[in-house]
Amino acid sequence: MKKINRDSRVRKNFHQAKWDEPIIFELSQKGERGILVPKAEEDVVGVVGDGVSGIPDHLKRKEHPNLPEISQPRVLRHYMRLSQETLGADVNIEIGQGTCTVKYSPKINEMLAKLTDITELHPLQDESTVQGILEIMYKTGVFMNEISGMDRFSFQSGGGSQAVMAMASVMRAYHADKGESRTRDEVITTIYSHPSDAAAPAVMGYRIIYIHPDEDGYPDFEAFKAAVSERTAGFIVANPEDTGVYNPRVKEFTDLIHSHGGLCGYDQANANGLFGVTRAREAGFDMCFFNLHKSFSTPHGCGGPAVGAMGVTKELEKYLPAPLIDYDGDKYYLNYDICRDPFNIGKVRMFYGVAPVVLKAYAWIMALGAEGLYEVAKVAVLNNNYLFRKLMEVDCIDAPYIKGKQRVEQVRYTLQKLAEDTGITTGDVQRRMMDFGMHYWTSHHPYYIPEPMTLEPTEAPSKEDLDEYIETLKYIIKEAYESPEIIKTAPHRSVCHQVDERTLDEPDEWAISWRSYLKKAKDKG
Amino acid sequence: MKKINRDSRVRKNFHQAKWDEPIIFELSQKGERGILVPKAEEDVVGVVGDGVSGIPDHLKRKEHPNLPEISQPRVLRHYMRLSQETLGADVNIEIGQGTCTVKYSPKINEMLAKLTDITELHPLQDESTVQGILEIMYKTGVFMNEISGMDRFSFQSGGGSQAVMAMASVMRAYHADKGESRTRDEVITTIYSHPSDAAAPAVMGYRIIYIHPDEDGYPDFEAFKAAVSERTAGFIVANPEDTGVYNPRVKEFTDLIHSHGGLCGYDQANANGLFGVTRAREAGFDMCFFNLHKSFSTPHGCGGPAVGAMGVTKELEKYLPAPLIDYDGDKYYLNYDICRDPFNIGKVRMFYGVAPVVLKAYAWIMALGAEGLYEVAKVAVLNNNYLFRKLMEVDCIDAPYIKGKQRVEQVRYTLQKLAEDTGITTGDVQRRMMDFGMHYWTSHHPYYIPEPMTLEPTEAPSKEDLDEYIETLKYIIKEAYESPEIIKTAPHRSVCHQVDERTLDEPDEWAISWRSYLKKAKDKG
Amino acid sequence: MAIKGFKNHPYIPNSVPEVQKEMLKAIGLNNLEELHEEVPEAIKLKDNMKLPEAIPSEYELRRHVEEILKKNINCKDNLNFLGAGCWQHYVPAICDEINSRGEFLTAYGGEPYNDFGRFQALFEYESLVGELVDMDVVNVPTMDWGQAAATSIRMASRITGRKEALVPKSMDKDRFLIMKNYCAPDIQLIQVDYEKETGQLNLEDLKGKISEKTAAAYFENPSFLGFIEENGRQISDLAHRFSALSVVGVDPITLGVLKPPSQYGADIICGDLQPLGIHMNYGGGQSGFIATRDEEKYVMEFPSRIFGMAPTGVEGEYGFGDVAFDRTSFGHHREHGKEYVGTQTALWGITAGVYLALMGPKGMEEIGQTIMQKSQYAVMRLNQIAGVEGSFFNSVNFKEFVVDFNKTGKTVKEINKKLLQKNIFGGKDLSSNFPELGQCALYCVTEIHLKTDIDRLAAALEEVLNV
Amino acid sequence: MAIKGFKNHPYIPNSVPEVQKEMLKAIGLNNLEELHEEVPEAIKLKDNMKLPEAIPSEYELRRHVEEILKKNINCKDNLNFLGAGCWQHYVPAICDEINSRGEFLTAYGGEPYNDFGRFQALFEYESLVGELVDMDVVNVPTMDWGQAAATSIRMASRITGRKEALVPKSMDKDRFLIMKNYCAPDIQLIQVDYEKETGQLNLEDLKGKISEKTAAAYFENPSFLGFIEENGRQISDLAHRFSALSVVGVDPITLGVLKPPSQYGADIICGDLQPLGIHMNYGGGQSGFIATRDEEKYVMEFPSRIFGMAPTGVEGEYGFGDVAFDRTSFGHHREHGKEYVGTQTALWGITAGVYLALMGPKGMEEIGQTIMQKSQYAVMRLNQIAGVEGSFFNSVNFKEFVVDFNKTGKTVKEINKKLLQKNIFGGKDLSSNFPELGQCALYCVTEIHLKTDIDRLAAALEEVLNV
Ligand SMILES: Cc1ncc(COP(=O)(O)O)c(C=O)c1O
Ligand SMILES: Cc1ncc(COP(=O)(O)O)c(C=O)c1O
Repeated sequence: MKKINRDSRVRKNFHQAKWDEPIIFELSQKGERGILVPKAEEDVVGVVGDGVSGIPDHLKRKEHPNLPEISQPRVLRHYMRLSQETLGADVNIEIGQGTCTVKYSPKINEMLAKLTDITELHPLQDESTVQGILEIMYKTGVFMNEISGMDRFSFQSGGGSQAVMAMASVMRAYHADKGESRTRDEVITTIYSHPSDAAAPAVMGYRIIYIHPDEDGYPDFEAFKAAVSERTAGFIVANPEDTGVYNPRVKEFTDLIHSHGGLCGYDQANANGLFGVTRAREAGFDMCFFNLHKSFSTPHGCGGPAVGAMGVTKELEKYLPAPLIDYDGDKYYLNYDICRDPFNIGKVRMFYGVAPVVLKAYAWIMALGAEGLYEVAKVAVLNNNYLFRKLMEVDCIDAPYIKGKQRVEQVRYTLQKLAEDTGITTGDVQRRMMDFGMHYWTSHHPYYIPEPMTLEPTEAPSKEDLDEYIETLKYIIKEAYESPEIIKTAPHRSVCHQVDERTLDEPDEWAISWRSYLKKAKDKG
Repeated sequence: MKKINRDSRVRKNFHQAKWDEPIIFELSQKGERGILVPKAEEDVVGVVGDGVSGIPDHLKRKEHPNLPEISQPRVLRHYMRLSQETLGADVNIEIGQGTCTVKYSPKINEMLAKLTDITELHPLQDESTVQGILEIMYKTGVFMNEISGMDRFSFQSGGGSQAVMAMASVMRAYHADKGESRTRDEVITTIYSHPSDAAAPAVMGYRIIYIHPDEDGYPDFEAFKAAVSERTAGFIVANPEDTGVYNPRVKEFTDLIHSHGGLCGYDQANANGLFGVTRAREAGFDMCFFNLHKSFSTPHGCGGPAVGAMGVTKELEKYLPAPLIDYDGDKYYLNYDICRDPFNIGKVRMFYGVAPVVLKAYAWIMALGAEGLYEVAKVAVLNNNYLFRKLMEVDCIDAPYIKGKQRVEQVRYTLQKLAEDTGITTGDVQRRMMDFGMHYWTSHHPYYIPEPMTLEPTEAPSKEDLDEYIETLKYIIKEAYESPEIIKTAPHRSVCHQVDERTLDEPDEWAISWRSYLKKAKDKG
Repeated sequence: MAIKGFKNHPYIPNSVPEVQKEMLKAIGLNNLEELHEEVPEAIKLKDNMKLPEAIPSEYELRRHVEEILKKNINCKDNLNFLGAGCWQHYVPAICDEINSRGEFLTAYGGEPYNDFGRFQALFEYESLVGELVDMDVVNVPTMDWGQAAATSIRMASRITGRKEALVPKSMDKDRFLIMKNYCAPDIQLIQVDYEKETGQLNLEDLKGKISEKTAAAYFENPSFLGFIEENGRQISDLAHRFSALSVVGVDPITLGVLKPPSQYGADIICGDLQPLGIHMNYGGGQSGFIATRDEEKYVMEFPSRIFGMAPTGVEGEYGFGDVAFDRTSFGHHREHGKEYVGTQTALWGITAGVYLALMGPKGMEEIGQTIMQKSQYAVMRLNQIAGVEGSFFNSVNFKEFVVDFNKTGKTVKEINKKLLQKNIFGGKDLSSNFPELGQCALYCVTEIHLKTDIDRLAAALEEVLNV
Repeated sequence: MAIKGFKNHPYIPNSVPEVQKEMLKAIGLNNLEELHEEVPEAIKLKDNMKLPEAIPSEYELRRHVEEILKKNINCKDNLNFLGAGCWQHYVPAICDEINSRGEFLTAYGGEPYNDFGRFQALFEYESLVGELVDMDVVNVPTMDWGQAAATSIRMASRITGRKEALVPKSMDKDRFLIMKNYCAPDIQLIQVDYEKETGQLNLEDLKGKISEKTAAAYFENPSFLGFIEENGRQISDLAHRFSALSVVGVDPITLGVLKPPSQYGADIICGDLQPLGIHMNYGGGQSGFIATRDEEKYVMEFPSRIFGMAPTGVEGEYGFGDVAFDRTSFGHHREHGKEYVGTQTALWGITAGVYLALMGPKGMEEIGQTIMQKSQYAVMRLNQIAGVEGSFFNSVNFKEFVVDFNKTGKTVKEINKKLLQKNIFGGKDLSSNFPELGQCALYCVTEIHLKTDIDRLAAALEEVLNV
């Protein structure tokens, strides 16, 4: 048998599973059942009757909800197929969802989180019956303290954005405690911090002041100085920002805020490249949060469940949402003491946060230890800069700001030249990347960097993976110059072709549910 | 938004996931690790040293086995991708693997079989510690007795073919016990029984005599009469056979065998359409087996692990492989009494069979009860005959033998006319069906029925599923007349295109392992 | 350097030193330390962090974690009657199967071209919950009921331009605290009292507090205390009379037998998906949903992502995408969009969709009925115990009910402690959050409780109470 | 009719009566009974079978089964030292993840065009095991070691045209019984004695029994009794001198540290895959493999399916298929093919492939070393107990070893009973199958045993033996 030639790294023969599944309602067949539910025992029925006649007549549901009726194998088949049509991190080279820190989620951690001893715990069980999970949460908190330099962590926030919101709530409480809640109504952030760093504080009533970057891409210190005042409640910022640029003067920023009585909150969703290298405390922050579902490897679950682990200094502890988890030397317990503080912020999420996510993060940290976390940071940054250097060799790819220096964790590139040369936009490239089984993310809106492309490899891909990604990008760029039509009309090997997005913004056209689609389609038809 | 038109049932836009994965060895990167293993504790090393220096030098492995070195995420990604490239029953309409009884395997049963209380049981544990699994196995045996009319079951065989082999072993033991092992050296079967019904007894030393069908497709009774003699050790037959034809005179066959001193073994791999309708006992059999991985819903696992549950009458019990599972009114135990019989066949598989498979079958039976099993049989046969009638309306599809009567469980069709009209063979159709995400099985060799197509819907598909399968077949047949090239060159939407099968039969060319491929590819230059 | 890395780690492909050298060379660096040159020395760590030794072998790691978790005792091996915002329902195997599928589990924010299945599954979840609540619009889930309710009120506030919301005094205190924090500083939550006898919202008090300043009248059905709120129509009408919105929090598992709030005047419906096929997870299974009519004024106020269907360039193909994306904080307007959005609980949304697809209309009706029968049986059975009132309030209960221990002479705390010794988790002690009820506990009975379980509880209580 | 069906069952889509009516009409029948008109009345059942009432709700079914299974106590919650053909090794999470993937779990006999992934995964498993045993050909797995050994001997018999095989007397009795039944009636198995002191195959006895009639000399490494068989080369040479084949059974987990039998003369290697990532499953995890050189005379004698790689019509594409399919009983020759083939244990083959891919060369070496260190420690530690000999035989052990209790005055049965009270499963009692050893037990120590576990065993034994 002759050797089968497979030189190219570019996965030109890729095709995503495409099942062309109907919408689940279309699978309905009257009379089919997906699962049978327990019936009350005869003895029980004998005593209480049908159970529903007590419902006041005007509250009885008279017509069944219009749910589909589908047998069990068909429900399973449907969702199995949809899962194959989803490009999870388990199946692709996750480099293209820059700023999302999508990395490897070890399967062992999933297995642990599926144990009955966590899935079947009720949050209100007596403390004596939940010592195991409390121990995990307590210890993970202690790890977080060490990793960040903060003094106390809360896992209540169900994501990074909610953690930002919680940081803003703490700011509000802190200033109220100081009697300055009315005067301090501004929060400063930067344009390359995450939109939630602006939006969440705004919900909490703050006016947002953006700092723009200087020429090198660092937050402009002069502008910052001008912005800080007695109106400043605080500063919430990512570092590195989404550009991958690390602000080396960060301590000067936090010092300045402090000197004006404000608080500093560190958005550490991008902490992956900094583990064991530097911390929130040394950089002068009063608060920070980590996304356990990002840097700490717990899977993203299509967008949660997740945990934004928020840490604060001792001084701010009393504002944290209750309860905290404590250890009295003998047993772990839920500490509600802080509730008594009149300025405590209350709660941000029911109970104590998403416990299985904390468990997975615990297991991940234990599998790595301090040396492993440091390795994570080093390799994440190595991967990022390897990608960076290789891509910068491509003529039409550029990355604004500091040149010749390393970027931490991610880089926001620009394909402006490509667009100028060929008319192929970053959005076009995005679609085309799917034809090779890859994610590709542009950037948050608005596009401060034109035709942006944001890549964040993390420590998860191998050099081979990076090279595949790079070669694929180059391949597409070559296409852009030679046969742009194929990109303009992409994707070709995905589940669906280009979507007519116009309808999604038209109230008369959009179809948010199957029933609404049917109504509107009828109206049209 | 306008209605999106999706009239056709034919899944013309299907494409299987195609990842174009390298062979696992190609993923190797020196130094990468997939998992770390426990090391002996320092104290242990202190006492015993490196542990391996005791190995005689000539037995020490000097060079590492040439296994690939791959990080954990990459191993996972590889196998996740391969799984997507596999058309399991969970993701497709399983009609086309006729005679395999591929049906729905309930997920609840998988979850039960994954419980530590079964996965982490050692087969040699003290009986007092395994009362649960013994109870399951015992009770499942009792169910099998009721379903078949036999008196005692053994779950030791790891599949149907091994159960045939075990039946042949029992025949041998029985005749040896009667002092007739030398004179009885023939086993009779039929051409439409499974090849293993011939091959396994042949391994046990029997000469095989085939009965061919009469005009109606029933095993020819006259030929049978001529075949039965004092040389007959036994008769092993499926009923219905792979044609779906049920032999209504089966009792006359078994009576005749008995009158000549032979034994009758019922291959009940096709029992699905007969549950609660008729049984091995009433049909006069001395032995039978069920495939738990087929009729009893346990998943096929790419071809096992599985269980061929073999049942025998009281008289033959003592020949069964030991141990049997018994209940003394207080506890369940492994009964080795039969071992003492000098003619006992010994063992066919280690320990007691694949316990998790028995557990899944138990759960399946309990979810259905007698009424459910009867419904399974009725619906399986209803589905089969619905398919049968609809396909017989197609001009170029025929099914030899009895007309106008029902077929049980499956039908072997012929596409001979299609081949004559268009040159499209059943093998061509097979490949083309994959372009619509479907299995399609021709038949075992040799093709007694020309251009065969064997379909067995079981109770698992819905009417809608059957209609999709039918319409897809019709669509391909239409293509055969209109554009046969597309079929000849199929598949087009599978992971790979037509394989050059020639190399697989050439000792100089075949590549049974990666290393052997590399050697041969090098030899070729 | 004092700081060491962990080489050749299975999770980190490029932790192989030789590969690192090669890559460093490619980017013109000499060593890994140079990668962080931008971080000033002053704020750099000088030593490895103080974390426990790594447990690198998967076996030992597993054993380590399992040994900790074994210190828990769970609701499966024990008999649980706790509810109060997190409920023990049966989770069909397929729900777990689907949400464990690696593709769903590890997907995140891809485009519809990457994550088509994620978009379709979430669109279907929206549609299924839409049918359950009889509304046309449902969001990609938010954090939990509390967050959903808070956002519903913020939406109402934006729609009406008003800054007050009425909420029931009988609601869960923690949920109230979430809403309060989220609505601060600008929206004021005003509590409305309940009827002493029935627990129903006190309509007189409501009338006294509702006004032209009211953005929303928020109530729950069933109420936190378990009974069916019967005056939904009156409350909604009253709200509408003041041009306020009617916002109703609902437990979706009731909706096979109970009318959806949309049918008694609700403008916005919110609630928790956890009962629909999601394990309790020590409180990690919560997932909030919000539903409205398909009217621009509502849709444009959602902060959440909302997935919609759309045509593609190919006839017969379904496509999906974000509806009115620009209203979110991910859109061009950032903090001028609606509140904020981020990672929330999408996987639970998909799971709830799977659950509803399995259950169908019949399943939802039957489960509602079974639960009501079993909880009524429990109430009656507990009533038979001297000194115990099975239900404090004179209202129809769904799955939860307030058991009155006032006449037993024992505190709920004492009773629960004794029950625990019998491997029973008694109902939530209400004495601190509802001092007016004295020694009462909120019990929860669902389809997972067999009659024998309820009888076992009753027998245990009889023993504990010495009756 | 007295027989009733179960309508609207979730597993049976067409159990809906209305659909059935429609379908019956389409095929011209009036009722479901007519479907079985071919079955004569005389052999038809007249009543529903006598089976327990169905438990149709998934919750109750789950609870029912779990309650039965709870009567088991397992090797995870207890401390297990049983091996003897089924071994407790650590199963990496990814092995379970992959073999639980619905696509693999429920695939069966599709063509390479349908089940490409199944073909590739099994081809890779063959290739990986091939590297481990240093052979070019490995089959799609058969049932278990016993079946693999039996088939190996039948292969040898066909290749040599001879009808005798030599097997070690020290081998597992059950495995021997499998081989005996499978080789009957035509092939005779002749047992070769072992050295009393060392357990090693008695070469003198072997020489006495080997002859021109010998098809194969079969031996095992490690032996059933756990020690390393040191004379493999001599045995193979002797076999070859008589033109017989050397067939070696091997535990694959040893092969990171031990030489593969191909390197000391084996012509056919067989063994069990269960140690490679497969749970014990109460003995359901067994899976046999057979390996040979890539020579036509060997390949053509395999009864199993063998997957091979092949080119496709498209440049750069891998394809797969059955190698020399027609030699199997599925081919044209049916019973004139090689033995028979059928459903066996393919999923375990895939799993073993995943395991080896994860472990790599280093992992296999390390695990071999760890196991040897720990089992040696156990032998030494048990040696310290008065009256106990850690190892009966004077040979190097791998993971198993024969503990000699003869001097304790107690039977293994008594000892194991007492150990069980301490939640320890003692080694397999050898007294009935190896009466010549008196009161000895076969203990198994692997990487899952921590030092503390071994110390706990020793302490327990000390207590049990009152020393
Ligand atoms: C820098 C940064 N901050 C905040 C967030 C928001 O976190 P979440 O998505 O968990 O709400 C992200 C998410 O990608 C982020 O990258
Ligand atoms: C009728 C019949 N008999 C025997 C068998 C063999 O069973 P197994 O594949 O479990 O070896 C089959 C398998 O399809 C079959 O259909």
